[in-house]
Amino acid sequence: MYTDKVMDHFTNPRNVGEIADANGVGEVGNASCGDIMKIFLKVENNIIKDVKFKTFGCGAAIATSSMVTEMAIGKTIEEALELSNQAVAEALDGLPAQKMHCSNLAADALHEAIKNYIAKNN
Amino acid sequence: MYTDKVMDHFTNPRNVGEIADANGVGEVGNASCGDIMKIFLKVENNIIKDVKFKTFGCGAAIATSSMVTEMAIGKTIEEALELSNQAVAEALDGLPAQKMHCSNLAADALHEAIKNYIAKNN
Amino acid sequence: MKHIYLDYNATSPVRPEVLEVMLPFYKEQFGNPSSVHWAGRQVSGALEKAREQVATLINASPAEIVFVSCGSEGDNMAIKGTLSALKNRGNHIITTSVEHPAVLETCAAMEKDGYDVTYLPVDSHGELDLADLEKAITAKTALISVMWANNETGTLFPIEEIGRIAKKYNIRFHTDAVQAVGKIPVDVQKANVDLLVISGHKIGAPKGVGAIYIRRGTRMTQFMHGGHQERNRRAGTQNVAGIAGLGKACELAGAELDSYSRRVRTLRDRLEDGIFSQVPEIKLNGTPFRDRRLPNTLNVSFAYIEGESLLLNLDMFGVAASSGSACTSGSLEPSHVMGAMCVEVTLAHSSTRFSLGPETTAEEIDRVLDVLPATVQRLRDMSPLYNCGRTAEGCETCETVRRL
Amino acid sequence: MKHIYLDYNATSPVRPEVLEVMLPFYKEQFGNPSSVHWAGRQVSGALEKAREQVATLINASPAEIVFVSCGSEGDNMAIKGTLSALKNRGNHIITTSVEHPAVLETCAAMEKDGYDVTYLPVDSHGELDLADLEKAITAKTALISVMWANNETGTLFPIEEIGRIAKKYNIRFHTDAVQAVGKIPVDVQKANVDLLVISGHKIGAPKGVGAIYIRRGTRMTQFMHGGHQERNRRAGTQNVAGIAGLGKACELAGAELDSYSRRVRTLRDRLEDGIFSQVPEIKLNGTPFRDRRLPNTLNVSFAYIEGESLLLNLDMFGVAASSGSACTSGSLEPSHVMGAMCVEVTLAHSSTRFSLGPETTAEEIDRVLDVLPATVQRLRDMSPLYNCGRTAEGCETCETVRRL
Ligand SMILES: Cc1ncc(COP(=O)(O)O)c(C=O)c1O
Ligand SMILES: Cc1ncc(COP(=O)(O)O)c(C=O)c1O
Repeated sequence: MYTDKVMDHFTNPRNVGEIADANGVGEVGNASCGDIMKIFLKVENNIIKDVKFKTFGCGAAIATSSMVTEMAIGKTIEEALELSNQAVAEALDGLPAQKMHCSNLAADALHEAIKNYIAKNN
Repeated sequence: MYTDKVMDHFTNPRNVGEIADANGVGEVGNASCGDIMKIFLKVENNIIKDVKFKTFGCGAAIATSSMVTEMAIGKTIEEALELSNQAVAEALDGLPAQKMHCSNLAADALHEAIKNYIAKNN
Repeated sequence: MKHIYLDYNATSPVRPEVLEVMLPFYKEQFGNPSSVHWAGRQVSGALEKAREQVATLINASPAEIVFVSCGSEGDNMAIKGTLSALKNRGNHIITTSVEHPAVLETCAAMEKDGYDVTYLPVDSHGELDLADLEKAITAKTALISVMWANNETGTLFPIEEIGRIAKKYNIRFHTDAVQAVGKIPVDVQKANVDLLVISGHKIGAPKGVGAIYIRRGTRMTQFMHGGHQERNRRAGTQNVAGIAGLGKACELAGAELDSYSRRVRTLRDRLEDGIFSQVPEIKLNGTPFRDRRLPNTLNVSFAYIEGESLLLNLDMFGVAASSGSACTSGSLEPSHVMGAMCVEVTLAHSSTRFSLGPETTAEEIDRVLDVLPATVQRLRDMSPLYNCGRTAEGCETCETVRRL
Repeated sequence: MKHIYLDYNATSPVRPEVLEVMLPFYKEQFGNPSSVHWAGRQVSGALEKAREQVATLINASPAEIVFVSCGSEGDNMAIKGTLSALKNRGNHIITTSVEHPAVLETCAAMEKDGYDVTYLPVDSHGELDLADLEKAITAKTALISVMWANNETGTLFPIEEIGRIAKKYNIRFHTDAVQAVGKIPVDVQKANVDLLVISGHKIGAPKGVGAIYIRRGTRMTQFMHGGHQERNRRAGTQNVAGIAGLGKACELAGAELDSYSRRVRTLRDRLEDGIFSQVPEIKLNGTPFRDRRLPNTLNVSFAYIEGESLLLNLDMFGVAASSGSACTSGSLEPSHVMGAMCVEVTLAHSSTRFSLGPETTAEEIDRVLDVLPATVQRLRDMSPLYNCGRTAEGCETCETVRRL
């Protein structure tokens, strides 16, 4: 069902956890769908220095969360805002069709976190 | 499907043929059902001295024809008229349910032949 | 005694290559394909492989193949699923009078539910007049259902032409291809069919598995309701081993189609020619044009004798064939296919089908030709219909029987 | 890695004794049971033997058993066949809200056709209130359909009492006994059921075969139209090998029922007690009264984590279980069974079913108890719902989640 890359990120998720002094936090999804993703950011000089996530959800939800943190780190917030759910899925060599809809929200969570950072810092 | 006795009578039917100087002949069945049985009798002093049959029909039709000739031979015509299709089936250790209806007419053919004998000789 | 199996249209043995493919799914790979864990993952690939193998044989895409439990289920699903989905389109079905009961009885059930069914006649060869088909079409025709090859006679229907007509009038077209697939080339694109049914056990796969081709975009009401299997098109845990076997059987059939059909046709012709040269007073049932018949099928009526008794006599020599006699059909009437071809009723009762398969040999055919003439004669000598001009009673009593 | 299969309610491996019984029907004994010749005769006895074996297990007569292709087909046939035959009796069905989709989706299809369906509620243990059932009965009620045992929770329904109620009101009673047969005693006479459905692959027979018990004299419209197989009750060439396997599996289940249920119950209790003593913040789904639950089934929700991710983590240790999470159900909603029991939605997503089988060992259970607590903790540490009182954002964002 899942690609090797998905299984790799699912079994060894990168950047799990919280950032105590995060300056941006975003959350998407809801419990009734069975997927909640929360992203914590540490932005310095417009650059994402650190990202962490916490996710309640299926294998795809956890793998996309992990992947989006890897993709975001080191990017400017403008670059990070360009990252799409589709790009995350592609970086994982694809997701099963039925997962594209509701478990592929990690980029949305990242964008929420960035918006939260912008709102707090303006 | 068929009992050993049916198969025995079907594969080695007794008394097949015609009697050139038969004094009673009976036929039952019709082609559209796929069963026609014809019985030839030689009656002497009210006793069935010889019986022969010709049958167009399935395994059950041939076996019951053969069996009825064996059962009839040596009987008085009154005794032979008591022979029922059911008794023939039982003598064969039974017939498949779907054969009881249309292939189990040999006793009827015998009765027709006896009636024909009676009609001719009265 | 050596067994000679000439009843491949009834069913076929599972091919050893097919059984080999099936066995792991009864052992280590026993998972439910819907499961997410190792046991499910071990088998879900097998379904997709089989889907591809079936699709390839009939020139379809894998996503257009749905696995079912038998040919009959496929026919029920095609007809009921179409009529229910196209309720607003119309309530008229066109089929033929020589379909398999899986189609005919389903149509009869639809009639009880208020549908109109046209049962197209066939000629004495069992062939269809396409003009009849076109005349039967009305604005309310929702479905045309015509078999690809008749199971009793092997007569082929002009599926490509029917497909063209169906397309012209924009009517959905279903074909019961249970007897055609694996025996002759079947191409759903060329034939423009929307629905096509396959049964595993006719082509070396096991009993209890079949497939239906559903052209992409074809709207169907579900026949088997329940879980999400087969992309919501057929509920029920899939028969994984059977499906894998069906896939393999289709792969083999595709690879061997040319050699199979040449070989089996040669043997069938040898049998046909042999019987016709050695046994008098017989009648061929189905089309005499051998190119318009399945290469493996021969149906003959032996006048004056009844089919079941002939079968049982042949059986004593180990020869397995089948008959259109009432006695073997489970009803009181002889075969409806013989009836539709206007075969006289005693001849219908005596109709005998020999259907050959990939394992049939020339020795087997010659053995049949050895035993058949005497067997027929033995039964004729027992028959009140034979030579009845010379019986004591004369022929008056046989009035229901017309002669050849 | 050693595989630990705890998903017997999803499917079971074919038992070696069953496979042994099946194999000849893929090889020499390949005939069609409807054929009159040697090939047919070789197999028709096998069908009757299997019919007897199945009948014996549930205290029925062989003539009351009809073979079908799966449990779903049995449920479709029972419901559609009854409603169509009893059209004049009424248009109302009573069922429960926790049935398998094979029943629920069939009922939903009937609703589209104008039937009224009452879906009885269950309490938080998944149990039925018989007063609700009696209240739901109307003069138009044609069918009561209640499963014997729930597949997700193992909760048993009071089938004998329901049978008495059905009898009192003279209403036909169908039970989906797919999860009950072979696991607990099932007696169609005691329970007064008219229709009962069995699926082979849940009890060590292969996928693709099932049976329906039809009480003598029960009028049914055919579901699968076509040939005369199964005494005109189910068309389609019979899956001889599968049927023979189902018969053998029923025979084995009958012989081993006592020892099986004692053994599996001990192991299930060991798992249940172990999990509850080692993992905090969990919830049992289904009835806590273990005598009112299948002896092999345990369903637990692990708060804060989603079911599929738990399954996949267990899978890494070779442990196969299943979940009521949306992600494994093929839909966007978590299990309707959890919903009907008013299980809070995140807990429904985290519901996890362990279902044991005859091959399950104490070592396997202990291994699961070894790996489960840490696996749950690992996922909880990853979950934004866990300990969220201490997260940066606080709990306001989790308002859809109610705690245990
Ligand atoms: C209670 C219940 N009913 C019906 C079914 C359907 O059985 P099958 O998959 O054989 O169609 C199942 C199994 O999935 C079940 O657990
Ligand atoms: C033409 C045709 N259609 C349908 C069927 C039904 O197939 P099955 O027995 O697999 O249901 C058969 C075989 O009996 C057949 O010959």
